[in-house]
Amino acid sequence: MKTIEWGYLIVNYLFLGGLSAGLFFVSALATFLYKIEEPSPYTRIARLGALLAPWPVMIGCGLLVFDLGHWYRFYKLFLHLRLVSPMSIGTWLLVFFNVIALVNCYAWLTAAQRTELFARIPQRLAFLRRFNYDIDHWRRHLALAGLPISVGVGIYTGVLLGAVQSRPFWNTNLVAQLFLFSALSTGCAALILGLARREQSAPELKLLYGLDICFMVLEFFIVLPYLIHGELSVQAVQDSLKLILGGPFTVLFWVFFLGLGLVTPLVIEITELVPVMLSNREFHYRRPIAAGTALLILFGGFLLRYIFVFAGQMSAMQ
Amino acid sequence: MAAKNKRYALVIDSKKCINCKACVVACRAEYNVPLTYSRPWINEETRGVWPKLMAAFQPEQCHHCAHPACVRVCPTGASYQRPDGIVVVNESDCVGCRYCMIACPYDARFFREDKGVVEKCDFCVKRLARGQLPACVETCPSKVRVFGDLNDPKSKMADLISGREYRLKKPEAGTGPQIYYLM
Amino acid sequence: MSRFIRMMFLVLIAIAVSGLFYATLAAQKGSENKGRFYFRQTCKECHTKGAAGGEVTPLNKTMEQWRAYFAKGTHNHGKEPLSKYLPADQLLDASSFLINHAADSPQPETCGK
Amino acid sequence: MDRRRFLKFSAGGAATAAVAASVAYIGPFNHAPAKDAERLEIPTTCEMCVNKCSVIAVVENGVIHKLNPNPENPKSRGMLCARGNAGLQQVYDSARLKRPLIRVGERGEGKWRPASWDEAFDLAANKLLETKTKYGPQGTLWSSTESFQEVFFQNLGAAFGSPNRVRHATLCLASVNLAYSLTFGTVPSFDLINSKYIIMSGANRLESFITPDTMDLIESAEYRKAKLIYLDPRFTVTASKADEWYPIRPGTDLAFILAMLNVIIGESRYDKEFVANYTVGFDKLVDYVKPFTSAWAEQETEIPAIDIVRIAHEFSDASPRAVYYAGRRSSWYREDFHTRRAQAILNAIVGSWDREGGMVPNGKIALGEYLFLPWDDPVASRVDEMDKNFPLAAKGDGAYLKLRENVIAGTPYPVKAWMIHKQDPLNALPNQARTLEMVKQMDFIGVVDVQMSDTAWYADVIFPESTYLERTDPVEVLSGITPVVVFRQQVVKPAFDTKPTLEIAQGLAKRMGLSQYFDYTIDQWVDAQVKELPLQMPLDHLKKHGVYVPSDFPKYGTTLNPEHRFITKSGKIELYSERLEEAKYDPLPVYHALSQPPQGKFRLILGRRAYFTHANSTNNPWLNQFAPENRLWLNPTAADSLGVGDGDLVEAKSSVGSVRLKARVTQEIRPDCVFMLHGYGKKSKWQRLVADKGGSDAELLETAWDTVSGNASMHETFVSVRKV
Repeated sequence: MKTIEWGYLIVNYLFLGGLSAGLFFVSALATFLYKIEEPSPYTRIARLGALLAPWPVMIGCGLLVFDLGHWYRFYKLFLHLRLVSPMSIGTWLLVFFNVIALVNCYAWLTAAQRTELFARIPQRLAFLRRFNYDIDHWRRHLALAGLPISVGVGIYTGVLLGAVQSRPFWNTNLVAQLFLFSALSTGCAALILGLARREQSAPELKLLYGLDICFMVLEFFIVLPYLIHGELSVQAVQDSLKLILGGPFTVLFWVFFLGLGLVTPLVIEITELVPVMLSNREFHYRRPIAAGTALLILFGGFLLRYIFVFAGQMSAMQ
Repeated sequence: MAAKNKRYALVIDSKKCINCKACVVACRAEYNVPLTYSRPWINEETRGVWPKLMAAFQPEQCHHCAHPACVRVCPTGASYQRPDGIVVVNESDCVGCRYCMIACPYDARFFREDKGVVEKCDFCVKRLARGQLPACVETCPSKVRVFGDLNDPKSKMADLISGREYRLKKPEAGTGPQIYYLM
Repeated sequence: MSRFIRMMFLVLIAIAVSGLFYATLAAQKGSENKGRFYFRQTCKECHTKGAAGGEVTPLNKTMEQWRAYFAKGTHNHGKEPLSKYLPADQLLDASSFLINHAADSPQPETCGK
Repeated sequence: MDRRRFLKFSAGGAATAAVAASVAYIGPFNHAPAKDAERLEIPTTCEMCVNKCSVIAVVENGVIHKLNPNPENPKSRGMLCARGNAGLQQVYDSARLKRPLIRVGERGEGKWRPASWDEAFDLAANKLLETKTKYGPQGTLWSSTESFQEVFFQNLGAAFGSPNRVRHATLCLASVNLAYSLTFGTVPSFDLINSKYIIMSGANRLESFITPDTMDLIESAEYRKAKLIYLDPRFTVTASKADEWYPIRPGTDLAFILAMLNVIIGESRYDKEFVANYTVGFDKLVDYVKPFTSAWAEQETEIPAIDIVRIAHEFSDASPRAVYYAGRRSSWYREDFHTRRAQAILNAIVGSWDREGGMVPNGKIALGEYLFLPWDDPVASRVDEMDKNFPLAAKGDGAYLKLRENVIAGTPYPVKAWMIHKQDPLNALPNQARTLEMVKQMDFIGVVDVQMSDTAWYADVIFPESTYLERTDPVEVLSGITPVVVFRQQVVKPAFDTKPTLEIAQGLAKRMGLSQYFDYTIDQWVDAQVKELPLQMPLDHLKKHGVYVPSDFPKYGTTLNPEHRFITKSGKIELYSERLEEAKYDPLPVYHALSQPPQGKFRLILGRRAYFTHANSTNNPWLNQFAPENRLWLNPTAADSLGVGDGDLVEAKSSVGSVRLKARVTQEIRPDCVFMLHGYGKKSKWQRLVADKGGSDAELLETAWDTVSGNASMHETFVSVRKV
């Protein structure tokens, strides 16, 4: 009995998981680049990324749990570690990632924010206030520890699908890479969105544009071989690609994901950044364009998950 | 019960299948499966233009693969393979993530909303323990299904597999299916 | 007048005779249904496989042979009268059972019986 | 629905009672593995169709968990079909009858009130006695369909003094039975497992009805390489498995057989020794078949002449391991009897009689009998005037359609009360409108059944029978080349307030002063039946094994000595029948070309799928799912001409009625025929899965019967089809 088992909950989870991974990754990068003493553009990127990183993935995990047969059985996932099961690995990855992301988030709080946070703790739980430590100096270590895990989470969402032999649409390592770079670019996008609020984020955005362009170019050059390789692969894979080459997902894939979600923002960012770099003029950005671009990227990232989750389940060996 | 060096499998002689559905109902009775699902099912195919017609019926169920994808992807080990090759689901460990259903090349698994777990053919392990044949095998009027131990050279199954041509379904999925369809 | 009476008389006789005739006819047909019971109850005592009399079923004789048998009305190769075993009315029933199920009797088979 | 849950809320008491009860009842004879005491395996006999397969009921905590086949039965072997497996739904489906019901609304309105058994018995008994005083005992009609306890119902009617007892035969195999009886003096079985060449006309044995014959046929066709020639206007499962399938023009099978006779006799390919020793009338046959050339037959049947000749050759070459299968099939046409006779004659002249792979007279097992002095014969003659209309047919069965017409007409005398035992005339008889008229003119209708059939829906009082898993039945012989004795023993206590037929008969008998014919228990009856079996403890054996298998079968050639007397007029196999001649019928099979459907009309042909037994298991949830509604099969060419697409709602209309159902446009049927499954478009709302779903063929079929046997002819109806 052929059925679509994984739906919007999973789509959203894959998207949010990737988003967090991206946020953490970029923030970690920034953390290495800035110097403790002088305030620099990187600080704000690192801080914003660190503060945002934990939440999407935690919501995603919530969705994941509610997608289970009985949500309260989720704990059984933690009674086993099965290295052959992507989902089992993923579960543990997510645990570590969540912990580090949270701690890292805390580490990036300013003293003022910390005091305010602990002030909120009700009297009954006063003892918690003892934990009001300053762990700013952990930031680099946390970034170092978290970086591989965030990459892992980013890749894992793709591996989860790619590891299924019986769904030709998924069953290629390219899916993992694709999801990773899509994740990273959505992370960037989220930060661009966050920083574009302020007038004077030019240096940050310059950096983020740069990163984002790299990610999206890579993403683009994974989509391409994915299609070419698929067409050169066995019949089952070719058939499965028909889903986006004339099948129900064609428009969604070409127009909305590839067109609006990837190429358009890529082009915009290049036209915004490249001239500046060539003639080292001062970088100016237009907030609406920056925000719009970011939104397109997020939209594209979501669509990518949507298309792969549904089309993948429809594909089958003949 | 799962004795060593046993390897249970199923031979299906589709030519004899008359699509009578006895297997489907027998299984429903044995496991009280809700009407919306079925562990075994029969693929029907009719072709041709009057009066040149053909019809073929092919029973199918879990293939109890040698390298079951469902077992590999299961995050909790609820899906596991017994030493005798039978792939079973331990309901108490199943969290209902349905990853196994997506991984199964044969769509032989289904999700029971009422129980919140995934279910499938288990070759009637309870009946085997009692020395009975699986319900579908026992009840079949035209004896399409032959159940047995691949490692037993004296079994009827051995005769059929060594004596007749057979094919496996979707071997390219790499799961090593163990239902042998006689040609 | 007397002629008329004579005629009436003849008519009456005719009616009486025919009545008698029909009566005998009616008497000829007993109840198969009951006959079967008497046959099983009485005759089958000895007339079964291995028993003294040897097996007897309606199929042993044709309708004609059975009619003749009962007309003769003797048992055990003429040694004794049939009436020794069955009173007249029961004998009649038994005979109609045996005749109607004789070897050449029309008795089509039916479903599920 | 979930059996266990269902029991919890609707029969919790019964269930728990059943634990104790069934254990106590069956205890000594259970041969379940000792490990868990709550699990019993009780051998019994299936009743989902008439075939009497042996099953083992697995009972856990007084609830039937599963029905398994009983391999000890050499006929059904390890086989249980879909129906057999779905049997426990008869017990646990909430749609079953649970207590006596008395009608409160109008007939067919479906308004009922639960009643006590006493109330129901009193009501029925009074009505029957009223009818008796008004119209005499012949004013009551007793109709029933084959089942192990049918005998008690029939006896009640007989004891009541009514000559009008009608069985299902004339809706079933009457024409076959009569044709073979008049030819061989008996109805033989076909040794399919050993046959080398099998010809079937429409007897769709791989799809319509799963019995030992089905198992044998698939085995010999697929493994023993027997050749299967299949004639059917529809592409059925059997057609798909046959070596050769001919979509013969409906109603021309006799032409095909006559041409085969022509070839086989003309080329003297028949078994001369056999014909000489065992048959009469061959000389007459020789001259008679001369005109029926294969060329002529091709015109009639649309089967190429060369194929007819070849098949005749192959058939005679393969004989005596060659049979023209008589079929499990109701009759199709007014001349059906002659078609069956021709089959019998064809089989006879090639000597396929009482030899391996041929026709073999059924083995006999003598059962004992509970003896009691029976009732007086009924005074009146039958209302269907069998002697006048069907002098050669089996009197006891009656002729259902003729009977219906006479009852409606009130000739020769009125019949005003109708007792019905597990039969659904409303769906079983052609022309439902007429059957409803018959229903209307009845003063009283009582129904014994396990479910609310359409007929029950129109009854005045309903007696709910305990299902076959809840009662012990008389012992029966599953006849055949290898006959076996089968026993149906109670598996669980009745889940509801139901009774077996014997107790229902007793309840009525008591109130009608007929108790002397019913003063025994089922156990006494069974004891009397089995005491003559060559076993130490026959009853214990049957309770433990469910079957008794005599060692001395199969026997071949018991009739093959020239002294042997066949139960026919001449004592020989009657190719030419004097009896038919005396009764003013054609003594040899005469072919009358059928009228073919006029332009724009189609011949309605019927058939079965083995999920369903006639009209009465389409409401079984486990079976219904395989065909939730019936559709009208239309060949694409026909469909195009009508502008009908697959799945469109269409109206099929005959001279007697019309039904609406979805069309199934398919290559699998002749362009001049339409087909629909039986048992849908029910009137009874309690048949919730099929009530007003699809259409009932009974509403379309026109009244027609076989001239010799009185068997209903099911393929004599033309219908027009239009999109709605």
